[in-house]
Amino acid sequence: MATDRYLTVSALTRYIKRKLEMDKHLKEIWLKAEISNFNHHSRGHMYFTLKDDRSRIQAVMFSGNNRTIKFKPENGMNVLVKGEVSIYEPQGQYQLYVQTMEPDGIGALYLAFEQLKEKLHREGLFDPLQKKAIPSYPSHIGVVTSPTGAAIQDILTTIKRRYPLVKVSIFPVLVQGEKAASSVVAAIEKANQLNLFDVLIVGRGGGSIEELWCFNEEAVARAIAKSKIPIISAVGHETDYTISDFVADVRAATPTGAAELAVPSQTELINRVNTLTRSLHMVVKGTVLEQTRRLSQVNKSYAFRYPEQLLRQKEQDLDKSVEKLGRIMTYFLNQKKEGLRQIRIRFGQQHPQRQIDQAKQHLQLLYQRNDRAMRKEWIDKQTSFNQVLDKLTLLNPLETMKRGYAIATEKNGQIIKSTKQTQPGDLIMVRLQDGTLDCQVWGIEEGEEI
Amino acid sequence: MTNDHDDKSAELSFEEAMQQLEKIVEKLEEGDVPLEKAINYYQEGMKLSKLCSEKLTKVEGQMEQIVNEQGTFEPFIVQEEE
Amino acid sequence: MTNDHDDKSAELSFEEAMQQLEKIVEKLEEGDVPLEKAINYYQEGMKLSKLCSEKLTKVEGQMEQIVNEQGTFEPFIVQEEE
Amino acid sequence: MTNDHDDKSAELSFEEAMQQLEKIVEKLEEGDVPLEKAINYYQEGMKLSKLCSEKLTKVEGQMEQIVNEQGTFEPFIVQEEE
Amino acid sequence: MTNDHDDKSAELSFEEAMQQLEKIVEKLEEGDVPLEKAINYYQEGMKLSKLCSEKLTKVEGQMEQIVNEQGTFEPFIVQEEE
Amino acid sequence: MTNDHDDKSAELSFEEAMQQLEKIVEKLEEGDVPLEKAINYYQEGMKLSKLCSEKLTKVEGQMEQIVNEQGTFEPFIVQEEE
Amino acid sequence: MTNDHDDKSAELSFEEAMQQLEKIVEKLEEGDVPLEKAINYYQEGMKLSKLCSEKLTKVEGQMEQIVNEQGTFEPFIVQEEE
Repeated sequence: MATDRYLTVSALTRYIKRKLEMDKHLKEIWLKAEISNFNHHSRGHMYFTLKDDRSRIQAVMFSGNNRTIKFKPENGMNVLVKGEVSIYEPQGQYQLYVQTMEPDGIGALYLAFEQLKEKLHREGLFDPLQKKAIPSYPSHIGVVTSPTGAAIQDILTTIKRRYPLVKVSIFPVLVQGEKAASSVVAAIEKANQLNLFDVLIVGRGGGSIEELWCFNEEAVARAIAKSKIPIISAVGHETDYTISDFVADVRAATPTGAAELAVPSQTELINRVNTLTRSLHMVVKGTVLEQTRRLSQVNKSYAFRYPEQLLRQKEQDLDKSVEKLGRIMTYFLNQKKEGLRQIRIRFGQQHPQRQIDQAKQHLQLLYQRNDRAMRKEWIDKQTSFNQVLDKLTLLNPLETMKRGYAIATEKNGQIIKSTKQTQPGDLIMVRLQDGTLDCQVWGIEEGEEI
Repeated sequence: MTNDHDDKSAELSFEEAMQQLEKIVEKLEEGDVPLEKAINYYQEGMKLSKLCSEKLTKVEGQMEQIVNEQGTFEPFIVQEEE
Repeated sequence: MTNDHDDKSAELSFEEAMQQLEKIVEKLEEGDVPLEKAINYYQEGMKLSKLCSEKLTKVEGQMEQIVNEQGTFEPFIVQEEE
Repeated sequence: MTNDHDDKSAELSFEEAMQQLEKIVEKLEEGDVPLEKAINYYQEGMKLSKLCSEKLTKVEGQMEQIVNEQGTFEPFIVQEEE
Repeated sequence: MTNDHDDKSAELSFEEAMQQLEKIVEKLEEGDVPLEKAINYYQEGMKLSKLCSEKLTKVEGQMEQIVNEQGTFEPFIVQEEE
Repeated sequence: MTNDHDDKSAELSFEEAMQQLEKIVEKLEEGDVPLEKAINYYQEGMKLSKLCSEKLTKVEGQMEQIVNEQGTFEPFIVQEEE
Repeated sequence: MTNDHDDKSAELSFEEAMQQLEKIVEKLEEGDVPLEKAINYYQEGMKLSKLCSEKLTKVEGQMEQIVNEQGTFEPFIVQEEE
């Protein structure tokens, strides 16, 4: 229930809208204002702000209305508009719904200016590539301006001061008013016909936009563009440009500036010549000096000044090689010698004398053994022989005869053991100790047997 | 030769002489000029310098002229501003 | 032969002579130049150095002469005007 | 035979002779050279070293001569200016 | 016979002689060499040793001779300059 | 017969002769050798020992001769070098 | 008969003779030998002993002869060495 007292925002907005729509004044408003925040929407509607020094209002001009306007609204443009004020509900914003729009008075000239500028620009008359160079040292200058007034005097004074070498011819023209444009065009054409000038200065002193207007005329612009002579434009103030300024080959802010651009300064020229001459001298002298230094550098080079150096290295190399050769060869020989010496030591240790001596000793021993063994053998045999001989001697059966026994034998050697073996008259042998007796038996005496 | 050269130089305008001098100095400043050429340039440059110098100092009092509608010249007297 | 050689050298510009000279010196400084070549290089180098030296002296003389011919070298003293 | 050998050696440059000499030294350093070959190498090496020495002496003489010939020219050394 | 032998030995190089000598020494060192053989070995060894020695002496002499022959060239003493 | 024997012995080496001698001596030393055999052995042993002795004498002679022949050999002295 | 016997004995070696002799001595020692036989034995023994004696003497002579024959060689007197 308590909420019944509260409105919705939409309700409030709608209420305000109704209130505004009931006001007849707001239904048909005429405004003089400047455009800003201009936005030509892609769907054709124009949205912008209209303002004066203190206030602003949002405005919209629907495509159905803006299709008929003869200029292109732009920011900063002063315009006269007719429309009604209403509310744009979604944002709760009041705005002016514009129905017609015209440029304001001064805004019309500006517009014409901009539009011509745009046109000529598109034609290429401002093309920097088309611009002719201003000669550095002109000998004859044409000045298209009013023969009276400060401008011509400024120009002449400046030229005289800077470059008295140049000739100046003046084309007196009207620089304001209806006939101004044709007068300027004619002068430019005449100057071109005369074909005497290195450069033209075209212009006048400053003034209001209306006073300067002839320099915004298309005819003047085209005459300037057509001119074979390079043209310096010198119109108005430093801040304002005219169409002529854009078309001219060079734009000077003031007539004095134009004169300065048209001619060099004699002082500067003298300085320039001096500078060039000095540079010439310095550069050439520098070249000579540099080359001298370069040569000197080369001459100073070690290899060049002390050519013996080239040899010294080689001499040292050679010495080294020779020395090395000698050293290596000596070393080589010594190694061979050492090898030989070593083997000789070993060889010396193998001297056969020792072998010989050993053999000798061995031989002597064998010799001695041989001799000894033989002698022993012989002595042994001798001894055993002696023993046997002794025994034999002892067993000698004839030994008893030494005591006087005798052995009688028959002539045939038969031992006579019995008397009966003999008869007297027999010849018998009787062996004694030291010989045998030849005997004859004389008688026999028989005895007792022993 | 000197005469020849002088004559030829005499035909040069101040502008041409200056330009030639500048070109010579430029070339020399660019470096890389062979020594023998450099001395030739030097000689040429010195001559041009003299020429320019003479032309600059020899000021002729030029008069301003008015070109009238017929395209003829009349001496110009500065009119006081109206 | 000396004449022959001189003639040939006479055709060399200063720069060419210098370049040859510098190359020779470089080679000599690098070391490693075969002995027989080294002596040739050296001889050639001496000749080139002499040639260059003469050319420089000649150019210096020419410069002096040109300056003398043109009289004062500094063309004019700028009159302070402004 | 000596002439023969000299002629053949005469064709060698100093560097070639030095190289051969070094090779010989290397071979001897390697050791495995038969004694009789070694002495031949040595002889060859000594000959080469003599050759080199003579070449050096000759070049030294040439150099001296060149210096004497050019003697008067005395290559200038720039007076330090800057 | 001596000549015969010398000739035959003359054909041996130093190294071959050394090798043979070494073989002989080895055999002798092994022992067990019959006396007559030992004496032959010894004799052979003596000959080889003498041969080697002579060869060395000869080569030494050659070296000296070579040095003396080249002697005149007397390797320069580098002049102290630097 | 002596010759015959000598020839036959000549074929014996010193070592073989010594071996035979040793055998003979051993046999004799064993005893029980028939007298005639013993004397033969003895004779043989004496002959062998004479042979050996001669061989030794000969060998010694050879040694002397070798030493005398090679006598000069006197081992060299390695030169101090490094 | 002597010859006969000698011949027969000549065929006996010293050792055979000694054996026979010893046998005879043994027989004689046995005693039972009739005188005649004993005398025979004895005679036989005497013969044998004479033979042995002669052999011994002969061998002695041979020994002497051998020594003398070989005598010239006179085995060295070993130099006392070790």
